[in-house]
Amino acid sequence: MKTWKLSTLDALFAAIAGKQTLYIPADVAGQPVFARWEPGLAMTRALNTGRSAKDLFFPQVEDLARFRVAGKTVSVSPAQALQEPFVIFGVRACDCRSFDILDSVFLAEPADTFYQARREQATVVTLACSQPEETCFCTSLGIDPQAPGGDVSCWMAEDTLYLQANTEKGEALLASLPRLEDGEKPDADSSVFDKLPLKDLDFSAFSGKALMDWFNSPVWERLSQSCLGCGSCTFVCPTCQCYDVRDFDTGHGVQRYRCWDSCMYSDFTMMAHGTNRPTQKERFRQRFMHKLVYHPNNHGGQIGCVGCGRCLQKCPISMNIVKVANALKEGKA
Amino acid sequence: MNLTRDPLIPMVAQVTDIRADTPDVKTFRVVGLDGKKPMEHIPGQCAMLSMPGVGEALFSITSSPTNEDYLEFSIKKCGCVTNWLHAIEPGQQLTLRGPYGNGFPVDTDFLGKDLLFIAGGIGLAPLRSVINYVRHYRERYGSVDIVYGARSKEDLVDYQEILTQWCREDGIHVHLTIDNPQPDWEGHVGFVPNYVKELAFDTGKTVVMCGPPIMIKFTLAGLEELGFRRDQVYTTFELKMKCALGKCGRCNIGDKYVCKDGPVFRLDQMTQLPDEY
Amino acid sequence: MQSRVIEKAASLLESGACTRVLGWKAGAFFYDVTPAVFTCAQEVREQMVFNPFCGANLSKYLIAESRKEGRIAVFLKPCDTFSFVQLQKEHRIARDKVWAVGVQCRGMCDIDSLKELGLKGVTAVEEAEDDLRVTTLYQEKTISRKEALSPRCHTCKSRKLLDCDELIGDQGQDLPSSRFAQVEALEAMTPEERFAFWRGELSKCIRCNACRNVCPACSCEKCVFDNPNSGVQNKAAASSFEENLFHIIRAFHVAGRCTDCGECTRVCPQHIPLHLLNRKFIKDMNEFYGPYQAGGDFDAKPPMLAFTLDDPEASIITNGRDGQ
Amino acid sequence: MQVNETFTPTIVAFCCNWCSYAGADLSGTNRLQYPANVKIIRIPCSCRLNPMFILRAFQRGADGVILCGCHPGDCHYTTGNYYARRRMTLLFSLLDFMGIERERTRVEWVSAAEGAKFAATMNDFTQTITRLGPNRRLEDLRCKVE
Repeated sequence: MKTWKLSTLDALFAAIAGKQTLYIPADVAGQPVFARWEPGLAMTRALNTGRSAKDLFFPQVEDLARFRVAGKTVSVSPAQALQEPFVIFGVRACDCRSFDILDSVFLAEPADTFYQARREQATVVTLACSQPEETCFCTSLGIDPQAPGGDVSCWMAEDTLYLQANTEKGEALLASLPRLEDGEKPDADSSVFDKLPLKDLDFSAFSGKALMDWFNSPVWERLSQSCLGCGSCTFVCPTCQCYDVRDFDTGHGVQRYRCWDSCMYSDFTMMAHGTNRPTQKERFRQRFMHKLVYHPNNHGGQIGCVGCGRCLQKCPISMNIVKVANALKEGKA
Repeated sequence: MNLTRDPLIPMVAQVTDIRADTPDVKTFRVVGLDGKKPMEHIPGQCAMLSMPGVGEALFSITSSPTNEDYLEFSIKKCGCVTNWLHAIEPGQQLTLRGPYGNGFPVDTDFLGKDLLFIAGGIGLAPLRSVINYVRHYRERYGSVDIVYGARSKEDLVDYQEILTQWCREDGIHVHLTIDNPQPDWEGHVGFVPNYVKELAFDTGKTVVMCGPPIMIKFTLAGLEELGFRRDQVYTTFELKMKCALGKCGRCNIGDKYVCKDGPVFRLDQMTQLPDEY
Repeated sequence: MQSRVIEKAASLLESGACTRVLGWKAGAFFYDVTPAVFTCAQEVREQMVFNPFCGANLSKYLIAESRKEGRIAVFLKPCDTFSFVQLQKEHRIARDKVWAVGVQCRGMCDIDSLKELGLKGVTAVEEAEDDLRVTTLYQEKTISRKEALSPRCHTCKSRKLLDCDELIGDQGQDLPSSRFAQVEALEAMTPEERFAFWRGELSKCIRCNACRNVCPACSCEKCVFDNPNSGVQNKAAASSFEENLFHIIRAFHVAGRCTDCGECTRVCPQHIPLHLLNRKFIKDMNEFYGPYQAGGDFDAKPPMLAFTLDDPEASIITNGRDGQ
Repeated sequence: MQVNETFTPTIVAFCCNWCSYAGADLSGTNRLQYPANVKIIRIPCSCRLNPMFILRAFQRGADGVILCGCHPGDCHYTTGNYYARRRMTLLFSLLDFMGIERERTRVEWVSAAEGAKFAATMNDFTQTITRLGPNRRLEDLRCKVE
């Protein structure tokens, strides 16, 4: 295990950024977000970013290809996948787990090469939590916020940053940094995690029962009735991966891009003859069935949620996966 | 690092021939820019056709894999992309990617079986690929019955091919029906589900069905009345898709993605899935 | 207040005066209350809450709810009643299907205001007169209710309860408000500063559409931004232009109908002060065409549906700069 | 402010069919000069101008947008231009509030008989926009030709 003085954290960032692009969680226009580090940019004091770390692997908007159309002919020039290595510092354990969930979708055959390239170029440096928010429930999904994983795990204690490489990529990053000293981190106090109000959520029930029982639960009607049908929960969610592919006519060609989409939107499944999820109830059910039942069914029981608590904080009407999971298990809303 | 072309990036292809089948269905013949067939496929698989700036949409490949020169797509005019397709002329280039989906089990489960094809309207498009494949390898399969219905005689897709080829082959029984009586129509009049019941097929047959959801629902009920089991019935679905790779997240019926796990499903699989289609 | 609201709701259901009640349902925490429709009195007594965090404006739900069978009772705070009246003016709510209970308001609290005060991990809040006793994972602290107010409540324009069938608390009155101060401060900046301010704010937008979907004035059956034939259907903020376009048009489409309830800013997950765009329109309309409060009454003609022969020309726009 | 000698702005002029569109014709038949980079879009009435059109024009490369309609009181449809006047006043005020140069947008009332006024207005507006420089604050980088 290596150490670095927290008082000179800026110098550590400068050393990393001297070799490759570095992203850290910082306040930009008052909002904590993963931002490209430049001299003077300080880490946010917020526990986590408002938007999740998925932005760096699956950006909200991304060009896929450009087309030229002339008369009856069409030509394609594909966009280039990212080829520059980068480091993302300060990822919390929940967001780090979300990469596994995104991987299981995007890296499944046939792999998404844009996503894959970013994953291969990235070195993920995680940061252990010591002061969780009340909305945190990663522990009930089997995540240890004090052992966050990634290529390098970091802990902050007193005036020291402790770094532990977990992978070859992590070793290489640490080896490239000057003045790292050896040290052992002190045992962290984990008592606050025992006080978390949502720590005892149990998601195991969802893989134990038939899909149709959950689907036909009477609670959906009531749970979805106040849903506004906005996309806040899906866009701040670190595991939501649905996207749309759209064309933009620039006037001198056509740009095909993909952008985040939300299953909460009325046009998500709209076809020429109509939609198969006509009301908010079906759309709402799709989102939570996907997280709690469909995704685990298709990916070895892996729940599509990491307990980051963003949807608890951001939903305009305070409806969220915790309320849904509890209501489903109780069978009443 | 992996620098292969992303599966979302299409190739350019060319439409060489356009045939008007019915007032709102045209069949498009598509080849690669080298003039050859752009891809190999299994009957029932689909491909993404797109015109940059207009949109991209998924279509069943109508031609049989045994056709070595081109792909065909029978397409009904109903939305953005299809409206555009219906307005183009031969020689137009467009983009193509695929093939996608599982296709029908023509080389496994169907082998040696008596096949009953049931189609309604444009639902014949995905079945035509299977029917022509079966006709090509006639000795591998048992008897073939085809029940095909449309709103009117003019709406019967591939009517000429049906009359001049399918109807004339031994061991293939074609049963056509239209919804309402018409002066120049001497065949059966009535909806497909009722016609299937009237024909009272032998319950040993394997059923391959495609058509509007309402037809599928009623025909299935009729078949069950006749004594067919759900695991004898195959159908093919289509829902809104953007990627066709199982990633964009919208074409699922329960935990199954139509693009990746379908579009062909055996109906006993559907009993454990929601009715969201 | 909570007990009076719950009793009223339960008795309306028990007497059969209403078949449903639109109110708030308790969540895991004191502050995460969800708007909900209750159908039986027992449910109301068990689950309904009315606390200082019930900030959501329930008026918009009445568009759909008042189209259903039976009468629905709804609890409206003063600023919600402005939306209620405005929606009736637009013929969006069937008034006879609604039993409106006005609830007087001292300003609503917001969890984000607590976080601004540096309170992390808030697990419980207890209301005690003008104080809130806050329990967090790390400490217990008593703060004044005023500190916890939602920013919009600091510049409350009116505590008048409009068009209610009955009241809990007094009728209330208009308040002297400094709600245009922030707009004026921006007007006083140079165009370059204003541009930088808005670029900074709007570049945070993730196009989740929460501002649009929560807005009681955004009641179109199909929004222009959802129309694939409009040419502006963009699900993501694909460029800085798209960000600007969306927010300009969103604000413009509700100009003269926006009651300034502030829901857009409350729900923004990125904390963009969206209400400032709407408020700028309100301020301009007041200055150019005479004072008008959307939803303030049933008679006044909305400025965007009216004109006078001697309306000022666009050259009137000075935005704080002295006579250009 | 940046003065660029070589910069030729693109101006989009939305002209009411019943007045300024004819006014543009008249200025042509009278051989009055106005810059060729003024692109005229005919609309049936000044109140047909959806604010979205103005923003879209900027997106697609306009450096200035001007609306020409009938003089107040002269609307072919009686009142259209009165509504347009309110809408444009508010919209332009908001654009200004967001830091988009106030001079980039303009409303001018030009009748069918005012060919000279049309030409003068366009000359003046073009000069103003040339002085302002290219539209940067409401541009869409995707639409720039590389």
